[in-house]
Amino acid sequence: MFEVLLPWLFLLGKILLFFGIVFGGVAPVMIWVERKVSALIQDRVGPNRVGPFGLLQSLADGIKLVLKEPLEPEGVVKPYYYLAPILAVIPAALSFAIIPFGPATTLGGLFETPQRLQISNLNAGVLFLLAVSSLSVYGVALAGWSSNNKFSVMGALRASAQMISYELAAGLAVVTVILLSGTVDLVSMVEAQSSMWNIVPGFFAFLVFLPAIFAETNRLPFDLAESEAELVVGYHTEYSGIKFGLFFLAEYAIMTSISAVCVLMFFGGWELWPGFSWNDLYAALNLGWTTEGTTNILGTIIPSVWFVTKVCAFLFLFVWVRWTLPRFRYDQLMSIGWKRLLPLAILNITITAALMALV
Amino acid sequence: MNLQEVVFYILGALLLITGGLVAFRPKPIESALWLIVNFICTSALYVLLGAHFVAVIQILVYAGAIVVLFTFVIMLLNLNPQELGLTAAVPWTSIVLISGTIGVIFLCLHVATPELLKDLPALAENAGTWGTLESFSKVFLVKYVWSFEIAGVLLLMAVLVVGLLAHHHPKAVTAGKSLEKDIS
Amino acid sequence: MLRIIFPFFIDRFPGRPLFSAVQFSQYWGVLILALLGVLTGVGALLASHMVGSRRFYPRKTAPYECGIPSTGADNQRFSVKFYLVAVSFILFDIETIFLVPWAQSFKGFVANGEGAFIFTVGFVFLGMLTLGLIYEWRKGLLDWN
Amino acid sequence: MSFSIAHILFICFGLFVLGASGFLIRKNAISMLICLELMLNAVNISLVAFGRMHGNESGHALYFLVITVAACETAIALAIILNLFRLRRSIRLDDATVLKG
Repeated sequence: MFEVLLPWLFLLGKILLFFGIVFGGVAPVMIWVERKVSALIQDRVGPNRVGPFGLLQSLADGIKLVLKEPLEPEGVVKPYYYLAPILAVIPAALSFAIIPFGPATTLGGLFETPQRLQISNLNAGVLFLLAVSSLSVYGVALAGWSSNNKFSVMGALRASAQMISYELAAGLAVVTVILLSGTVDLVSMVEAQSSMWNIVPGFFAFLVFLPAIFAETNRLPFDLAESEAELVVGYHTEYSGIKFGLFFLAEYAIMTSISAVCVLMFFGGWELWPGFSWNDLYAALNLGWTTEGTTNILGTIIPSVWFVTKVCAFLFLFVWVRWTLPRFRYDQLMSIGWKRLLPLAILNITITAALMALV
Repeated sequence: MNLQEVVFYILGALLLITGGLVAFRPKPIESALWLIVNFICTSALYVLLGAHFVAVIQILVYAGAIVVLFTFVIMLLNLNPQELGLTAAVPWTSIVLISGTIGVIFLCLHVATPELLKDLPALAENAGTWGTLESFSKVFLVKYVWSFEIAGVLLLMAVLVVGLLAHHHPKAVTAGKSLEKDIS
Repeated sequence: MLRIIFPFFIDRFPGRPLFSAVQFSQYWGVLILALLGVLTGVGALLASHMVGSRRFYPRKTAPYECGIPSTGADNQRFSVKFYLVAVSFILFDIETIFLVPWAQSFKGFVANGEGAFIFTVGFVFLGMLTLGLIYEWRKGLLDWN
Repeated sequence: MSFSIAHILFICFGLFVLGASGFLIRKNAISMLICLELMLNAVNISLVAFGRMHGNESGHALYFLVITVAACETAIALAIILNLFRLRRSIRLDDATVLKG
């Protein structure tokens, strides 16, 4: 009986861990970090009233958003107006399905064979994330279209045009990584990086990928869709209360999953250091642990924490860039996407393939 | 009746229902949104068939790209109901077509060899690579390498034609008054 | 009974690694995540509708334009540029997808000593992609002025 | 696996007929194109199912060609529709009976 239920419990545990941490932990903490860091950069104090260091500020904000009146502006196209925030959350939730957050583990000998710390091991691997993120265009487009506000429509058109343009560059960068590691599976990609992280041979792919993910998450310097000065706030102008909160939540969740994928593709995932794996370290320290965690489950947990640390560093980069760089103009944004990143990505694939075929 | 069968029948019903909604909802935007649901159901059917790679491509290309283009055009034109051209009051054509075809299908099933009604072969345990990216790319780039290149030619032609069509009326690049000008 | 409800898991258990090969059971995670996403969205909207106060009046529900009364018609039509971006996206997106099987099998072909063949195949395809991009560039379809 | 190729073909027929009848009764060009996508999708399902029946990858290769054709066709057709709209201020195909640019 227990043997039958074990895989299910494992699956549900992974899902709850991921969903709880990201939707209940990362998003609120990130909002707090964002405000604190912005205060630091602009030499202000930032939130400091609710809880120690204002840590409970996001909780207070969340309660406030739920308690706000569910305003329904006149002239909105009703079903689509309510559908849009839900359509924004679903891709954000789905994007965690393929992200592994640690090495394969037996959970302290609970399983006979090592199990992946990944919700779904799909054959299409990282392509699933591309597919899901391409679906997030609909939330944005429908929000603007159904809002009965010309600035919203403008913002939605801009946002979706920007998202699809940069998705292309991101896709080509991913193709380069697939070329380098010969697989689309994220766990195998991490294993392929044990001797050298992909950031070295795939440096230009990373150069393409980084602006692309900033643009895809609609963050500054690419937040043309919400530029307050010209478009009020863009596609979610008419959304208030928790409806706006859902868009916000989705943005942070997608940011987290994309940062995780970036770490997995370019920075060796949970690998300790290029050429020096966790198992080497455990052997050097004579602990008798392995990353499979058969003898001691800490052997699995420590690499996972290391992976989470890398992701957090990435998230900090997101915040740092947001409060440092100015916004692009829209024509600049489009020409960066189509005239700089896309040719660079194509050239990069050709040169990488040529080098791989020759050497 | 096992779980696979149950899922199959549910998916089949969903596919046909959403297909009907796509075909007969009056507004194009509704058709487009139901088309997304239809494609997601199709993708689930591919998963059930074991075509794991194609299932994701279905979402990536159809739901994530082609229907986006439809939504864009619908949003761009922002048609009012008079311009939509709704369906006729009683769609006699489609009633005749649908009932006729269903009759023909049942006739075919009646005279079909039992070969057709045999269960699909199970994906063998060791050779269970059908439908995965790895086995597909091996065949695709050796046996079907010309179709790979021809697809490239096709896409290039499409780019050229779209470029020509877009510049057919240089003066009327914007349909209606452009808001972009008012803002920037 | 359990065999009927959970057939995907039971026929793989035990002995074989549960989550190593591509299996149907993997899609349960996707399904559950999608349901959780729907639940979050619908639940949040419902909660707000039950808890929140409602005092609407016409001024409050009017479309927001920086506080001034809204001007101009709502159903504007927009620049065709957006359409051109979407079209270019579709065409190049499909080229990207065609490149995935190529990139995935590249290492295998090189190991077989067929590196020149697989590179040429990809190079011709990428060349056509680049030709399309150059054409759009020269035609000015990528300019936003 | 306990469904046959006939089961899947039935769904394909159904989808194709729905698409075809939608295509025939619709008056506006965008809806007609959407129905066309439905028909192409029905064909795609049958291609993949036949590939499964024979256990080879030819179905997938054809599927890839079909999605290429579908994307190109959509792109070009929508460009034509936009041009039609600029000329006639309508996307009803009844208004486009004169073959003259």
